[in-house]
Amino acid sequence: MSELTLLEAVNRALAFELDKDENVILIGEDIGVNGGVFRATDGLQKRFGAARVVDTPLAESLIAGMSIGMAAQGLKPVAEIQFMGFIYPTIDQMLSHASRLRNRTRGRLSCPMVLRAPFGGGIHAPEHHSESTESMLAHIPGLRVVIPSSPARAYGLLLAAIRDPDPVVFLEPKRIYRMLKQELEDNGEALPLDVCFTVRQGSDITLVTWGAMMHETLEAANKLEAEGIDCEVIDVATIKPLDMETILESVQRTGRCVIVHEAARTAGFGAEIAANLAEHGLMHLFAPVVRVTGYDTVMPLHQLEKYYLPSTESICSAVRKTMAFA
Amino acid sequence: MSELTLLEAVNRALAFELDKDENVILIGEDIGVNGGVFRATDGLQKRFGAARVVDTPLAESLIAGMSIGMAAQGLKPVAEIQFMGFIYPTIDQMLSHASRLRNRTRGRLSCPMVLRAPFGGGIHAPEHHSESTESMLAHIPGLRVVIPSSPARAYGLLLAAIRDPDPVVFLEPKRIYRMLKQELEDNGEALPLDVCFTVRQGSDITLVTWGAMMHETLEAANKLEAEGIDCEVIDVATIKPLDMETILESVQRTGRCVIVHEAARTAGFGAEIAANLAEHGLMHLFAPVVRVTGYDTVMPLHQLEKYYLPSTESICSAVRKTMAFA
Amino acid sequence: MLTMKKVASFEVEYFQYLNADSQVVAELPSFAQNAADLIPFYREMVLTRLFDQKAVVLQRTGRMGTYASSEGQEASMIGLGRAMRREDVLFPTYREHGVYFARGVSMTEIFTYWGGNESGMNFSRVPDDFPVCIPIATQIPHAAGAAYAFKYRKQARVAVAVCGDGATSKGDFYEGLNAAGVWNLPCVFVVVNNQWAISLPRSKQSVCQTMAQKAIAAGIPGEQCDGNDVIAVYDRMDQALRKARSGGGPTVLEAVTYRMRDHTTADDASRYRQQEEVDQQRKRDPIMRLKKYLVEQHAWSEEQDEQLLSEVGADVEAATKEYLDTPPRPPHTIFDCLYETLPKAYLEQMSQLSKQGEASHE
Amino acid sequence: MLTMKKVASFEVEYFQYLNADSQVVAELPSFAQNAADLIPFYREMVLTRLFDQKAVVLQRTGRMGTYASSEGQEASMIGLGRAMRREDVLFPTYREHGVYFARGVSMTEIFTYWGGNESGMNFSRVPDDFPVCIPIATQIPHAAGAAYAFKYRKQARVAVAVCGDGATSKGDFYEGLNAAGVWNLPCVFVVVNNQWAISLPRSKQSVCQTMAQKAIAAGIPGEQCDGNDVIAVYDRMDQALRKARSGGGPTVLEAVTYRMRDHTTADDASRYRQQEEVDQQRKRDPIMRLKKYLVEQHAWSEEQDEQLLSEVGADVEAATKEYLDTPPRPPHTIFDCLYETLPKAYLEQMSQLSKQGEASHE
Ligand SMILES: Cc1ncc(C[n+]2csc(CCOP(=O)(O)OP(=O)(O)O)c2C)c(N)n1
Ligand SMILES: Cc1ncc(C[n+]2csc(CCOP(=O)(O)OP(=O)(O)O)c2C)c(N)n1
Ligand SMILES: [Mg+2]
Ligand SMILES: [Mg+2]
Repeated sequence: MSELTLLEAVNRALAFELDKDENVILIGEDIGVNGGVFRATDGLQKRFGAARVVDTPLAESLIAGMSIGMAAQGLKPVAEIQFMGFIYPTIDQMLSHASRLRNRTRGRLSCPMVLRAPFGGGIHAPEHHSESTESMLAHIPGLRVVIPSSPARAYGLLLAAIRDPDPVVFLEPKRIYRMLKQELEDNGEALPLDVCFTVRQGSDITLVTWGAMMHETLEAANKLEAEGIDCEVIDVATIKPLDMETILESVQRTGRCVIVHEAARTAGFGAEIAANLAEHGLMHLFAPVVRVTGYDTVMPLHQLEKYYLPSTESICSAVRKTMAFA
Repeated sequence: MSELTLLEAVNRALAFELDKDENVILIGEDIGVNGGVFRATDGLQKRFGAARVVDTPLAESLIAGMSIGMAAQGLKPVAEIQFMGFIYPTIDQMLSHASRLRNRTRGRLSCPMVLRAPFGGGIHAPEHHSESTESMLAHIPGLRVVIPSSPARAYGLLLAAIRDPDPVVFLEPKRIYRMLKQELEDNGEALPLDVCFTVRQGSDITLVTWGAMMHETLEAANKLEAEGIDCEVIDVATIKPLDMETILESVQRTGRCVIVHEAARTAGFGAEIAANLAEHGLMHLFAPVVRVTGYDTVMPLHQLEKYYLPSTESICSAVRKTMAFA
Repeated sequence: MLTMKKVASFEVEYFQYLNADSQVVAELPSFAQNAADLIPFYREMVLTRLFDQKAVVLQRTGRMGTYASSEGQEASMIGLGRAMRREDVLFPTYREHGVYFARGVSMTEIFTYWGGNESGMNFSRVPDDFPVCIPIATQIPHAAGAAYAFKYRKQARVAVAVCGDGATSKGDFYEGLNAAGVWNLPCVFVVVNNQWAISLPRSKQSVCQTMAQKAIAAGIPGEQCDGNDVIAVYDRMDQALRKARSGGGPTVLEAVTYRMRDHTTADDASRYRQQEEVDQQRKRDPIMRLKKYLVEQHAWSEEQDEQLLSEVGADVEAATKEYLDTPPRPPHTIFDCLYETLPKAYLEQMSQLSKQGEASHE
Repeated sequence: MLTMKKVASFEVEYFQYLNADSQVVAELPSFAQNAADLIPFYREMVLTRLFDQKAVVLQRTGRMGTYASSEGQEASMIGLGRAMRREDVLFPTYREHGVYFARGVSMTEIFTYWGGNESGMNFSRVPDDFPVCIPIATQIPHAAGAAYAFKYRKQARVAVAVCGDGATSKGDFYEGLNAAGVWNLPCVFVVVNNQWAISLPRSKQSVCQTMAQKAIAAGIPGEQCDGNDVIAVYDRMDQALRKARSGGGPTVLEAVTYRMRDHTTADDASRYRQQEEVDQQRKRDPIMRLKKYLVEQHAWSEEQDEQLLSEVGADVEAATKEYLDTPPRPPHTIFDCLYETLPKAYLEQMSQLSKQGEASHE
């Protein structure tokens, strides 16, 4: 057991699977000698060789497209997109091919690939380095979209993603890459995909979130506890497909729900959860379902970045408002 | 006044604006001599010349990217993407540049372009020719996403889109390109963007939809009238930015809402509307907000296409269920 | 003093053996020296043409969906398909029916696909070949990826990507070539230059003199051949495949041919091209060219030809019947190959669809 | 009988006037015949370097965000920036600070941008130049679009796109070149080949011998020059711009230079490249090269040089102060340039943010 950051957990999961399965191949920009711009692949090329940890030319669409060809041949490519802001050139390949190859050939070919990308704001990075557009990917049938919120979750979910027989987009909340450490055994144990994790039990209100915002959400829950508000906190983890059962079960108990994400509000993934509550949970709701989200603006450059992101305070005030509703 | 199809209305609007404003330039694949694969640009190259109605090499990303350069120079490019299934290579340019140029330069440069694409299923086309992924675009801050549901709306909204000083994605429901005709004066009068249109007044339930599904939705409303259910029908028209006011006002009166779209359910744009109702309309709702949508599968090839698309019958049964809810 | 020095130079070569008049214009490669050995090529070219004609009829009579005819391109298709080994992998477009046939895909499978049923892409005889690819040029990087897998596993296999002249304008094409160069991958990229991309003529697609020279940007060799001369296509493919298989890296092969028909059955080419041009191109027909040569070499006769036409015609009819007799899949099967195991989240949708499907089947 | 014929051939040329030892190796173009005329070039190159050093310091001391140093690339930047006319339009990357300066953009503006405030891109002196472009190669089609506008309006203007060696691997690069060829657009595409794309060396980006030959795929001319020789860069840019301006169409110009520092302040180049390589490249330094030449030609002296350094240093300090004194924009301004007129739908969000902003300003 050792204390690992989320970044180290990613690195361990990659190493574990590279070691276990020679079909696993990492591809991406600067992932080799350089170990990735965040060092997620640090040391892996040295350990597993340049044929298995592969620096590509600068072309994201190519990275996704090649991964599909590799995966159809039974390799398990784990591709890194340097930042989610550069994932858009891959959307054509992910939507038109990765997510459809199995269906298009009626199961003859499949596409067991993982597309990893760091995402989210808060690290004072240049433009395009702070994106959160997970809901665009979550709309694509045939894909999985998985987002860890802690080192342990990163380790277990990434292993599961690599072992999954279908394409997975794995989005890593870079703001918490090095923020917290967690005791973690590097034992190759995967966590289940397609299910939410209840991170904190509570009876007054259900807070639903994923990725880096888990941090502020838990902080808010702790703060609110002092005020006598008992929050349940759910980590969605796999946003596509969505485990609505766990969320519904919780909201049926609490009667209140606040959804938190840093992506822009309109057509963000919070909408899907709220819509499900409006359809399947309506009669249990004591109060409106509130979304605490980024604004519907371009993510500003770093001087104003902090105003864009939801804060512990904005979550608290949404919860208080929801609790006060009668 | 003449009876025009939606396709003819698009053609007239393009011609009107080409004639009025020499900054307007059409670009796209096969839009010149061929007049577009659906004939939306029929006769326009002949009338306005090959410098203004421009056939491009086969590259959608280029089409979007060039449009941005043209627009920043004060031209008003109206680009055609042959089918929405081929719009994905443009997402990088639309998201990273078109939608951001004004903000990135603090208003110094702007991007008055229109990206037109036929979308939706139901014409027995090959794979990738039946897409409805409007919600992915609606998530992008700084874009407008406009969808006409009739010839008159196509004419007026397209004129408005071309005249708008910001980038607009204009999605044309190809299933109704030639299905219905409407009396229409070619007078250059635009319709307002950013507002919903109430197409049918009713007091029992609010049906919200856009594009081709308007047809089935109105058919359902008529059918249900005979059963004594009085439906209000709202055409969202501009899905981004969303005029939630009109929808909320209606649902406050009716207390019930069914949202219809043919796109896949998860993270479809219906979710955004339902989420708003869960947040701002909750206390007026007598019944769950139901979404009638395409399934969360790849749009099947044409033998099974009809099972994928919502039908008048599936809308009716959702409405009946919602009405029966107590 | 010179102001500049030359730092690189390149050439593009063109290959042709049998010209439009069926005359041998270059020393024949060994596989073609005995004319009778070309009869299997001829047979597959004829089959592809008859299939094509039938497919257009099926579409016109409402028994199949939109279809992309390959008439005129038979030499390119059969030359390249026959040169490949079974263990090589094909990454085609939507127009390469003949290549599929040469690979062992059945006519019924191809009918089924264009008839609107994905089951047609569940090939029984070439388990690794890629399905029809509609989004232009997106199959090119797939080929590079598969080739990477072959190289990684030290398999003597080649990934063959086929695309049109229009496809060469798309970034994916170039990105794939460049990657194949970087890793010296066992790939052959065939550009079937049929002079048109729907309504856009070759001249407006790019001002490059040849499509083959696009290879130069990626630092890999590119060459051009007469795509209506099946000997040239087979020979150049064979060379490129051998080279790739033995570690020599990728090649771009441009096959210059012509799209004789509308782009698809949904298109009307008379809107944008002259009949004279089409008539002119008819004289370069690959099937007539080969037949004339075979006959002149006394390797073939009119009687044999009639026999062949009726045999192949019967095969096409049998496939048609098999296709038309295939019932549509049950609606809920749109869920069953979405993921390996359908996530719980979608079970309800699937059962809803099952009910709906049964209801409308009643 | 020949089995093939040559159907196209190409050459790539390399231009250099002043070699690494400051020796004249080719007949100087007229603008460079009087050495004193090169002093303004020298001044801007020095300014760019001092700006760069200051920017790195500001970042290291927490007063600016991540920054991409351009050290070593001054000849490429200033040569190309000075060759452009004011009415031409620039489509740069994130590393072309010197080109901006040569165009009239202020140091304060560039500091402000990298300081995390979009206002820095609201250039006061070049209203049409494009802002910094982060997503690699995506600016290339913008240049083609602008060039289309120039041509359409019969303006004698040129769109100049600049990109790196890494950018040449991306489809956008190739698509833009191809389009410029198709419409014979007034474009110059400058590839600043600084040998590295973050950690990827030029040799692994593509196996093409030169980046210039990527032009061949698009059917347009491409050439290479010594990117550390400001005379060569200016001369070749000038030729390409003249040609474009007079209807002669697009050109690709590869400027061979070297990235002396880390990719950005967030990078550590010692992880992936040898110090010896960097030391070796130091000898090709463009500023030292020009200075030595000017001194040898008696057009410049050490005294003048010191004078210049202190003048320019003062300018950099003044710009630094102006930047540091610029207050951040009020938070709600993230809404005010989203659309020309903020849609009603977002008014509430904006007022919410205004309140939040005020609250945290208190
Ligand atoms: C990305 C994309 N854009 C547009 C289309 C529509 N489309 C189908 S075929 C075609 C022309 C292709 O021309 P070419 O590559 O020469 O192949 P050919 O059809 O001539 O065999 C176009 C534009 C498409 N399928 N994919
Ligand atoms: C589309 C995209 N992918 C990845 C990145 C991350 N990135 C920033 S610069 C860079 C390398 C660029 O190399 P090159 O084009 O040679 O320019 P240089 O930085 O050397 O000036 C990369 C990979 C990006 N900005 N955009
Ligand atoms: Mg073609
Ligand atoms: Mg570089």
